[in-house]
Amino acid sequence: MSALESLADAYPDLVFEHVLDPPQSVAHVPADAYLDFVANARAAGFDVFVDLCGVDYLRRDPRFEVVVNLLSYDPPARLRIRVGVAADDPVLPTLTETFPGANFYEREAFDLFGIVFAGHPDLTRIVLPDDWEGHPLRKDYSVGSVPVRFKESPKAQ
Amino acid sequence: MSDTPNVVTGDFEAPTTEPPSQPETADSAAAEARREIHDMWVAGTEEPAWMRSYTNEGAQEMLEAESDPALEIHRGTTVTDDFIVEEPADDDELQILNMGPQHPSTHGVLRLHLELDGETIRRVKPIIGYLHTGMEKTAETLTYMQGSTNVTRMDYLSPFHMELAFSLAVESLLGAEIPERGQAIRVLLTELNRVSSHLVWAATQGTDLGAVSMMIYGFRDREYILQFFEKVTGLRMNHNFIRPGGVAADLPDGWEEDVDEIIEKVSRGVSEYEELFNGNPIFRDRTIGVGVITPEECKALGVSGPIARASGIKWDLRKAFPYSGIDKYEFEVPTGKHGDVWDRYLVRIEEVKQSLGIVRQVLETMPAGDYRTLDRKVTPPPRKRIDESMEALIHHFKLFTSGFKVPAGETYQAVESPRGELGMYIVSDGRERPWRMHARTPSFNHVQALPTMMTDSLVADIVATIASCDPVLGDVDR
Amino acid sequence: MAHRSGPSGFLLTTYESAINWTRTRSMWAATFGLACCAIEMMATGAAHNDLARFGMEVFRASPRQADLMVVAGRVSQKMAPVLRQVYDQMSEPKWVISMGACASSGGMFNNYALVQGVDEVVPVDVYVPGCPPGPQSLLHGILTLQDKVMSGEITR
Amino acid sequence: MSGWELFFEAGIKAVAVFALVLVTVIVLVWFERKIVADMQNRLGPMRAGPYGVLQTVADGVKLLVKEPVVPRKVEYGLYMVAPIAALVPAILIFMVIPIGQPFFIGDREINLAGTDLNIGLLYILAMSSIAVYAVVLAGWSSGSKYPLLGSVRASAQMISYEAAMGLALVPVVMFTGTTSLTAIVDAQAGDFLGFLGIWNIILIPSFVIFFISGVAETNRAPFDLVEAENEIVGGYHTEYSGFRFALFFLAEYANIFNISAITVTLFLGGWHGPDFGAPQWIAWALPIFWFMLKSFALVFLFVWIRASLPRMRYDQLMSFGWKRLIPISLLWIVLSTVAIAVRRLGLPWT
Repeated sequence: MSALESLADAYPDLVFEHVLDPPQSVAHVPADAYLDFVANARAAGFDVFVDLCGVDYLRRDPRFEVVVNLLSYDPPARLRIRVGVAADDPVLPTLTETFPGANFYEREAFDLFGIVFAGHPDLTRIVLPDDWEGHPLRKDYSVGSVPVRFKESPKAQ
Repeated sequence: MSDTPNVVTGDFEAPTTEPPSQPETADSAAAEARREIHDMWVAGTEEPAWMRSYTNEGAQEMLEAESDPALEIHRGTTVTDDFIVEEPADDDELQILNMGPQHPSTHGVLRLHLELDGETIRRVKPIIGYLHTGMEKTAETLTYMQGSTNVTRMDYLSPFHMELAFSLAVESLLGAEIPERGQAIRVLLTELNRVSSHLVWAATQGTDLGAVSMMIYGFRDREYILQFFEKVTGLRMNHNFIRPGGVAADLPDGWEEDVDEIIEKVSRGVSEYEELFNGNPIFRDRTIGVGVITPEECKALGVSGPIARASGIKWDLRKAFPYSGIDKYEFEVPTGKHGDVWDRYLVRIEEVKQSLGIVRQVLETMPAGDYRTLDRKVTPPPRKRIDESMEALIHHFKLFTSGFKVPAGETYQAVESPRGELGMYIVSDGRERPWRMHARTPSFNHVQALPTMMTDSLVADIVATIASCDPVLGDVDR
Repeated sequence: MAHRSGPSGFLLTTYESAINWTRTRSMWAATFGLACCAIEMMATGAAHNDLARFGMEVFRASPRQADLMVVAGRVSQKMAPVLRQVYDQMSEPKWVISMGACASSGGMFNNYALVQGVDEVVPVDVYVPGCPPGPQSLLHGILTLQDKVMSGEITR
Repeated sequence: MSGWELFFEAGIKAVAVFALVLVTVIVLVWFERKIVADMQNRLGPMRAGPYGVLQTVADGVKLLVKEPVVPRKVEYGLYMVAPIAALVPAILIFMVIPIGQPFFIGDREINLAGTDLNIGLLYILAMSSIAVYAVVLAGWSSGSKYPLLGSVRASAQMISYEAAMGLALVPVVMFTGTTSLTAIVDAQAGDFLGFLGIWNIILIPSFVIFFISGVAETNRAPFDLVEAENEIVGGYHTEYSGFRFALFFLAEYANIFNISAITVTLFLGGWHGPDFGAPQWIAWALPIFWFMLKSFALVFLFVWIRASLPRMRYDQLMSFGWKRLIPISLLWIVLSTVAIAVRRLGLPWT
C-alpha cells in the first residue's frame, strides 16, 4: 500500500485531488487537523520537506492559504497540503517540530503574508528589514513601484 | 513606499486586514546590550547610531540559549552521542562575529551571525534578505509571456533552469504539448547550464579554500559555454529563452561544432581540476569530514540536489519525475557516502561529466521539427506571416502586449537545478497574469541547513562549507 | 580643459597628472558583489577578459584599501545601509561604478524591495548599462572612469 | 682605517641595502603578478609601462597619496608602530646577507653584505621573530574582530614554525662550523667533479624544512592564514589603509626575498657560480648575477606554490609544524651528528 493510500485511509473525510501531469496529490486539510495530518503524512512516508508558502486569495473565505509540499522518495510521490487561514486571525501551528526545514519558510510566509505560526522558535522578519510595515505579498499591498524619473529632466527639478 | 502611485495586483473591494501584531521579542534590555556588541561589517568601528535605528539590524538576534527542540536541531546537537560532552563555555569567552553581508566568501550578501569560542564556531545564524528583490510580487504584475524574464534573474547561475521550471508550470496549466525538438533544445541548454553553474562552483570552492588559480580556471571554461549561450540566445546570462510554449528561437547554424568544442574543452578543464585537487593532501585535509550532513537531516531540512546526493540519497528529479523528455537520455546519478565537502566535490565533478554526456547524446540525436508549440494561443505567428497578414500582426501584438490567458488552477512543477529541487508553484485565476507565483528555491533550504553543517567547526571550515553548498543569494532571497 | 579646477602651475599640473596616472593604473576594487552582475564582474577578472591588464586584479576584501566600488547588482532596501557603510569605510580617493540596470535605476524590478538606483545612497561616477553588462561593457566603464580621473574631471 | 671611513662605508651600505630592498620588491611584485597571470592563462599587468613593469610603482605611489584612515577604536600608539615594526626587521635581515664576492678598493676589502655578523644566523632568527610581533600588534591594536583573529593565528603560527626553522639550521651550523653567513658561503666554495658546486644542498631535509618554515614565516600560501582573505577578510591589515598598508605590503615582499636569499646563502652556495673565464669587468658582476638568479628561482617557487596550493587550516598547520616538521628536524639533527662524527672519527668499529 502506497504512502498516499494509507494516508487517505486514515483521513476518510478529506478531499484528495490527484493531478496526473505532473503526478501529485493535493489534500485540503482544515486548520485544526493540519499539524496532525502533516505528522501522519511524515509517518506514512512523505518524509521530505519541500516547500511551504502562503497564498492570498483576497476575496475568498478563508482569505489565506498555506500550501505545504511534501515528497516521498520511495516510491516517488508528491503531496501538496492546502490549509485555509482566516483573515481576521491568521494563525497556524508551526511545523518546525515535525520538519525543522519549515523554519525559514514559515518566517518567510510570516514576513510576506503576516501569517503567524504559533510556537515557532524565532518568528521574525526574514527577507525584509525588521522595521518594515505591512506584508508585501498581500494582494492589498502595493507593488511599491515609483514612477521613473530622469534626473536631468526639467520636470524632476 | 505605500504612499507612492501603485499597481495593486488584487482587487480593491477586499477589506484590508490589519497586520497581526508581531510576537513579543526577547527581553528588550538584553537585546539592547546585544545590539551594542553587534557590528554590521568587519570593522564595527564606524557604525553610526542612525544606521542602527534605521535598520534595527540588531533585532535579528541569535536565539536565546535555552534548549529548544528547534534550536537543538539547528545546532545539530539532537544526536545523542555518548562521546560528546557539552563544554560549558563562559559568556566572556564567546565573541559574536558578523560574517557578511559584505565578505569575500559569503557568495554575495549572505550574513552569518557567528558565536565564536576562539576559532571554533559554537552557534551560527544565517541572516538573509539582503538581496530581496520582490520577484514574487513583480511576477504578479507580469503576464505569463513576460514571466520568464522575471524568474530568470532569480538564480543567476542557472537561468535556464528557472525559465524551464516556470515554463513547465505554465504549460502544465495550459496543457500544451512541446514538440520534440523544442524539448531537446531545452535539455541541451539546461544541461550546458548545469555544467556552467558547476564550473562557477568549482571556481568558488577552489578560491575559498585558497587555491587562487581555480577561480580563473573555472571562469575560463565557463566562458566557452557562455559564448555559446550568447550565440544562441543573444545574452550571456538572464536569457529569457525558454518560454511557455517552447523556446524563443531555433539553434543557430553550426551549433553542432560549437557544442562539440565545448564538450572537448570543458572535459579537458575538468580533468585539469581533478589533477589539481584529487591527490592534493591539503585539499583532502580541508574537505574530508568537513560540513557533514546526514540523510535524515537532509530530508527534514529539505536539502536536495548534490548535497543530498553526497550524503547518500540517490534522488534526482530527472530520474524520478522526468521532464522535457530527459528520460530519453542515459545518465548516471552519482552519490556519495559521507555527506562532507569532499563527497560534494566528487558528486559535482561527476555530474559535470554526466551532463556533458547528455549534451553529447542530444547533439547526436537532435530531432528535426518545430522548436515551439504550434498552438496559436501561446505562440506568436512566424516572422514571415507578420509581413503578409494583418491578422498575424494583430495577433502578434495582442500576444505580446496583453499575453495569453491560462486556465484557472494551481500547479507545482519542479526541475533538478544544479543546486537541487527548483520548484515553481503557480496559482492562476484564469487571466493573463499569475495570481500567485512562488519559487521553491534550493539555496533557501541549503542556507537554512548551514548551522547544522557548521556547528563546532572552525572558521576556515565555514568557508569551505558555504562554498560546497554553492548558494546563490538571488536564489535565496528572490 | 575648461572644467579643470585644480592647480594650474606647470609643476603642479605635472605632479597632479602623475598622481592621477598612478591612480588610474592601480585602481583596486572592493569585492562588493551583489547579484547577477557580480558574476560578470568575476568573469571580467577571469582569463578571457583579464582585469589584471589594468592592474586591477587586486580585489581588496577590506574596503579600507580599495579605491573603487563596483556596485554589481540590485540593491535592496535592507542592503542599502550596508552599502553606504562600506562606502564610508573606503578611504579617499574613492570612486563608484554602478554596474547594470538594477544598480543604476532599479532595472525591471520597480517594486517595494529595491532601491531605485544606487545613486540614492552613494555618489556614482560611471553607470554601466546592461542586464547584466558583459565584461566588455564593464571594461568600457572602467576605462571611462580612468579617462575621467586622468582628465581631472573627477577630483577628490 | 679611520673611523670616518668605517662610518662612511656603513652609511653607503645601509642606503644601498635600503634601495636594493625597494627595487627588489618592485621587481618582485611585478614578477609575481606576471607569473601568476601566466599560470592562469592571463596576461597580467600591461598598462602601467611596457608590460606593466611600472605596476608596483603605480601601486606604491597611489597608496602613498591615499587617505590613511585611522578607525576610532584603535590603540593609537601600537597601531602606528606596527607597520614600521613590520618593515624594519625585513630590511635589517637583508643587511647581513652577502650578495656577492668581496672586492678590493685599493687594499681595502669591501664585503658585499651590509655587515658580516659572526652570529648572523641567530640574528636572522631573532629578527624574523620580531616581524611576527608586528603582525600580532597590528591585529590586536586594530580593535576589531577579524584582525584579532588574524593576530591570534599569527602568534600560533610563529610558535610552530620558528622552532622548526631554528632546528633546520642546526645541521648547517654543524657542517660548516660557523654561524657567520659570509663564512657559510665561503664553506660552499669550490666544485665537485668540475661542475657541481659543493653546496649545502646535500642537507636536503634541512633545506626542505627551512624553506617550508620560511613560507610559513612569510605568511605566504599555503600558510597565509594570517591574512586569509576568504576567511578573515584581510587578517591583521584589515583596518590599515594608505601608506601604512603599503608598509605591510612592502615588508611581506621584502620578507619573501629575504627567505629566498637566506636559503640561497645557506644551501645553494650563495653567490658562487661558474665564471666561464669571463673578463675581469664581467667576472666582478657575475656573483651578484648568480645570487639574484638563484634567489629569484626560489621566489618563483614561492609564486608557483601560491598559484597551485589551497590554504591549510589552522589546526592542520599547527599539527603539520609540531607533528611533522619538528620531529623530522630532530631526527635529522641526530643523523647529521652521527654523520659528522663518522667523518671526523671514523666508524666506531674500525
